[in-house]
Amino acid sequence: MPLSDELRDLYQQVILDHSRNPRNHGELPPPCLHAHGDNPSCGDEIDVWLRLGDNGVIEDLKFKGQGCAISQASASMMTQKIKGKSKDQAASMREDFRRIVMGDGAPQDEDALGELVLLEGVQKFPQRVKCAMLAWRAVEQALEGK
Amino acid sequence: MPLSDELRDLYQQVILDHSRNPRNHGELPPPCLHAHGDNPSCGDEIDVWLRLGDNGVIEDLKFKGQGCAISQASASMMTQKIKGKSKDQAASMREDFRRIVMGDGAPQDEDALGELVLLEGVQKFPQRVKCAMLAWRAVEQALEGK
Amino acid sequence: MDWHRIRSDFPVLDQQVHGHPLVYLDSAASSQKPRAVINTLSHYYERDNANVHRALHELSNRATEAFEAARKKVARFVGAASEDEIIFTRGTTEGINLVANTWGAQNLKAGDVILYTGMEHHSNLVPWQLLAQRTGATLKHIPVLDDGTLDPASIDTLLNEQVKLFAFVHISNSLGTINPAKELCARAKAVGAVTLLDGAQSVGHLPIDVQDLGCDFLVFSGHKMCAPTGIGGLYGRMELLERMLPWHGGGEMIAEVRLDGSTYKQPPHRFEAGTPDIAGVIGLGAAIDYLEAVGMENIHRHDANLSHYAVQQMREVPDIRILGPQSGPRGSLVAFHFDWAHPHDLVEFANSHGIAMRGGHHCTMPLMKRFKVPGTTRASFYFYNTIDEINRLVEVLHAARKFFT
Amino acid sequence: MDWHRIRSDFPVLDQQVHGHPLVYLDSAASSQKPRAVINTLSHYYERDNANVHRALHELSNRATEAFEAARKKVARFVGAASEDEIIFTRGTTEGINLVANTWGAQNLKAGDVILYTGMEHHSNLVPWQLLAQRTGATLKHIPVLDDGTLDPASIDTLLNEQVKLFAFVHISNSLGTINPAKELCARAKAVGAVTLLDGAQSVGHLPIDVQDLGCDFLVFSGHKMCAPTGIGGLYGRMELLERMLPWHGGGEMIAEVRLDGSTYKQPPHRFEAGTPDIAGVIGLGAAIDYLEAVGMENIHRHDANLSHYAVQQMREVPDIRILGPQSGPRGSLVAFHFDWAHPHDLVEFANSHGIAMRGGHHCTMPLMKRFKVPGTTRASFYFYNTIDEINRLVEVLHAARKFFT
Ligand SMILES: Cc1ncc(COP(=O)(O)O)c(C=O)c1O
Ligand SMILES: Cc1ncc(COP(=O)(O)O)c(C=O)c1O
Repeated sequence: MPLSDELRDLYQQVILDHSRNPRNHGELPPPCLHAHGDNPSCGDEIDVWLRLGDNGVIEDLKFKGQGCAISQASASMMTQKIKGKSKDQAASMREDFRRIVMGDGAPQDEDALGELVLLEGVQKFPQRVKCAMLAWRAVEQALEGK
Repeated sequence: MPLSDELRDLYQQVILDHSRNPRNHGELPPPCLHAHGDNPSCGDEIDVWLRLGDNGVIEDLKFKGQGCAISQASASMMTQKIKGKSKDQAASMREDFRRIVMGDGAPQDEDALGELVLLEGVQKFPQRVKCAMLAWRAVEQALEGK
Repeated sequence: MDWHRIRSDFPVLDQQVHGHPLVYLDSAASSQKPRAVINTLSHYYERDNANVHRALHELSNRATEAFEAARKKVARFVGAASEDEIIFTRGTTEGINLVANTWGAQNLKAGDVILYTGMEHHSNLVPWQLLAQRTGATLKHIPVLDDGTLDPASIDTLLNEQVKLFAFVHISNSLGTINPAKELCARAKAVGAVTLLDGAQSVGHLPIDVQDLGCDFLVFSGHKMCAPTGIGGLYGRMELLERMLPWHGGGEMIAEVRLDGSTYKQPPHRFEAGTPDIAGVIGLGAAIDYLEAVGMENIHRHDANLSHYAVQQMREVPDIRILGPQSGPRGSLVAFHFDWAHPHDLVEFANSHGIAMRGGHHCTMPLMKRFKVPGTTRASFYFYNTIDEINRLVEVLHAARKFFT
Repeated sequence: MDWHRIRSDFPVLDQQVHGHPLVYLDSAASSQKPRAVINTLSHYYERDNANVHRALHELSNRATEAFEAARKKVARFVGAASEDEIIFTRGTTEGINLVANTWGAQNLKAGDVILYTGMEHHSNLVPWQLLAQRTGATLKHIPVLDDGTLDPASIDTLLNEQVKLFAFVHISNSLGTINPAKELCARAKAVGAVTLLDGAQSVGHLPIDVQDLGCDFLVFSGHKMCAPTGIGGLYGRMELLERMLPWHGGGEMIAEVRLDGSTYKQPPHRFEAGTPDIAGVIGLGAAIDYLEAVGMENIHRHDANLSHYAVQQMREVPDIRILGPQSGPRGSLVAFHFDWAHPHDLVEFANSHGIAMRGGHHCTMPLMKRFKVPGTTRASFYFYNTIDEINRLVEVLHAARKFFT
């Protein structure tokens, strides 16, 4: 059965692999920052735990969640990329990532996103943007209390 | 301005005359039977007062009301016709009158209705049937407690 | 403006009634619909129909997108700060009941005053009466003067710190009076009262800006502004909406449901339980597109011209008593009374000449009592009506007078 | 029956999605509409549109007549004793909320039991939860067995004299289970409980006779039975309706309004405040005409064939877990779960092959918890679906499995 290009782009092997075998899966022991995120409209849920160093650097983070391949893969890939980054760096990566999945302008530093860029297939599926952003919003909430 | 035949039939001079100068208008002093009728959907209202003789004959009746020409004329003409009639006669006149205004079969005793027959123009205006029947329903209620 | 071209957008107007061209003068009860709105409904059902939210298939995506786009249109149309302040309802009546049963039930207690006016539609009376029974709140009303305006002295004394809610009509559907909504909202705010503006006769007739008007709630009916039947809107200031408990329970308004209890979504979804009237909402969006293309300022001006002309001409009919303001601005309707004919007889007479009007109490019984009339006959206009039609109305009123007297 | 001709009555089905013919398998969420219904709406707006009741002009007479004729059709369609037992609502959700806020608020007190089941839609849970909070009534539920049926032992113990209301779904929208409504109503009656039957998935799918079923209330949604969005019905036994206080206040539901209080009309008008969804009601009537022309027995048989065939075929897909009855009668839907793909990914995959399905909790979160799934994917059928479409679905499920594992 022929598959559309859009679908292949959305579910690339790397993405499916992350969703099947999520990295940094689990909880951090307290004390740490924690936030819960959900998309009530589709039922995706995520919890992130996050330890911040004195220097404002994300020393460690883990997540647990349930939801579609996009939300879980995005979470897994994100944890790999923002570990070791500062709060500010994480914020600008979030903005760059948002631009990529929404097709809303060029990212400032595409390289920093690494394989997260593969999620740009989401552009063609506007209903899935909130899946891709779920983990990112939870991290923002944990860091900024938003 | 040309008037349609239906409209002329509905508002015949006799009918307009009864509505302008209602006969048997007013109240009877107690003791007597009384009923209030209304059409909530159009706001027509009527009160009838009615004195029944020992022989079951309607010795006297009066009414007060407000509403359209059809409801008031029907009330006025009715009071003239059922005064002196027995409960049962009044009931069969009501049924005959209903047939005439609804165009629902021939009346049993058309003559008894006299000029009430002029209200047959209502047939062409189904929304006005309840106007024509208002006073009759009130009398029924007063007599039968319905 | 080419009003004749615009009129031709309304297929229903092109018909004969009892051998006469239809003259539709009952838009205050319900407006007619332009072809654009009718076609939007057909198109939706023929191409995109599906349930909204929580689905990922193509039709559902399309339906959801059009549905939420309509919410944005409504927000812009009434000047809301955010589309999250717009709740879809069946119409004005449901909107008022929603506020009474949520904000009202939560915030009113015995002794608090609910203030309304003597010219309210039953929809803006009965829900508050039911609420007063439930909470022990007290009902008060601002009386109407002979000229159809609110009594300023009573406003001074009645609109005080005891008032928790002031609910009033923007344009009276029985008098045509345009109440000074901005001033009244400001005065209510000064005494700490929440305001609900009944916009059934103003939204779609005047440019509306809730932030400029300063009302806390605005309710309106789509069917009176070229949209389908069964759809309307409630605007609420977010600060109030977000503290309001839900009213209807069901799908779409919940965050999580357990067998023993539930948590709720944020506004507006908290107040939209169950499958909404999807086509109706999209049709409301199409109606707004249409009205904006004609131009709300143009519509307002045309409406005002018609009612001004109608009052002038109708005053020439002997024995007529026109209710409401005798000069100056009025809504696009004229209600009147004759001693020589009951409104229903007059409406029937007019109908046999192709003219559609409404006779009766217009859901404002207390106002009828106030003016000591059993009811009135009302001619109401919208931008598809013409001066010719008003001439025709006046002609028929003269003929009716001859016939009935 | 010429089902292919009937299918061609539905314009929406004749389109391509992502290069494939649309296969619409989401009718349990909302059904498609036949041309007859769409045309009825256009015709209404193009010829007859006007507000109903209390007017005497031609358009209003036509609209009122069509409106009340639709009430008669609904009454006949569900077997009500009188059309006065039919109240028009926005849909199932509003109907349940109406009963909860009128009959429920009047009749329930602390300690009374509201009984529902573990397979209810949020619409048949949340209104009772809100009511329980308000009245102090206790909520209990009949658990669901592994095969998707109600636990008979729990019915024996829970359906007792303490139960004032038993609200349950006729056909589960998540399992396909057809509950033995007649038997359950009889048992409820024996203990003095009032019954509310959620007919969202049964009305329009099965022949319904409320007098035979013996329910006190029945609620349903027009949009799931070929009617427009935004319209539905509540049947209530007159004996109960006539004792119920009004819910929404406004026009059309009152007998007399004074500035300090009001009296109310008889059912059904007492419960229909404000301008109703006139076109929606008339469209519902047209949908019933259409369904009756196809024949409710035919529809039921076709539905049953499709779901029987679907279950058979889908069982062949490895790793699939089909929820609900594994054999015997079921509603026209099949919900299933795979460990290797989240429902949303599966729905997205199917959509890219032209198939419209729904994935998620289907507004039955407690049931998802009960079956320990995050959600399911649901294919739901109506009489316009075909065996070919089910074959196509199965093909795509195989392909998805290959793709995601
Ligand atoms: C079983 C059941 N009950 C209630 C509902 C709610 O119906 P509506 O959203 O039309 O109010 C649905 C459909 O969504 C349903 O399937
Ligand atoms: C001023 C006013 N308020 C409220 C309403 C009620 O609107 P609806 O019947 O659409 O709910 C109307 C119209 O009937 C009205 O004119």
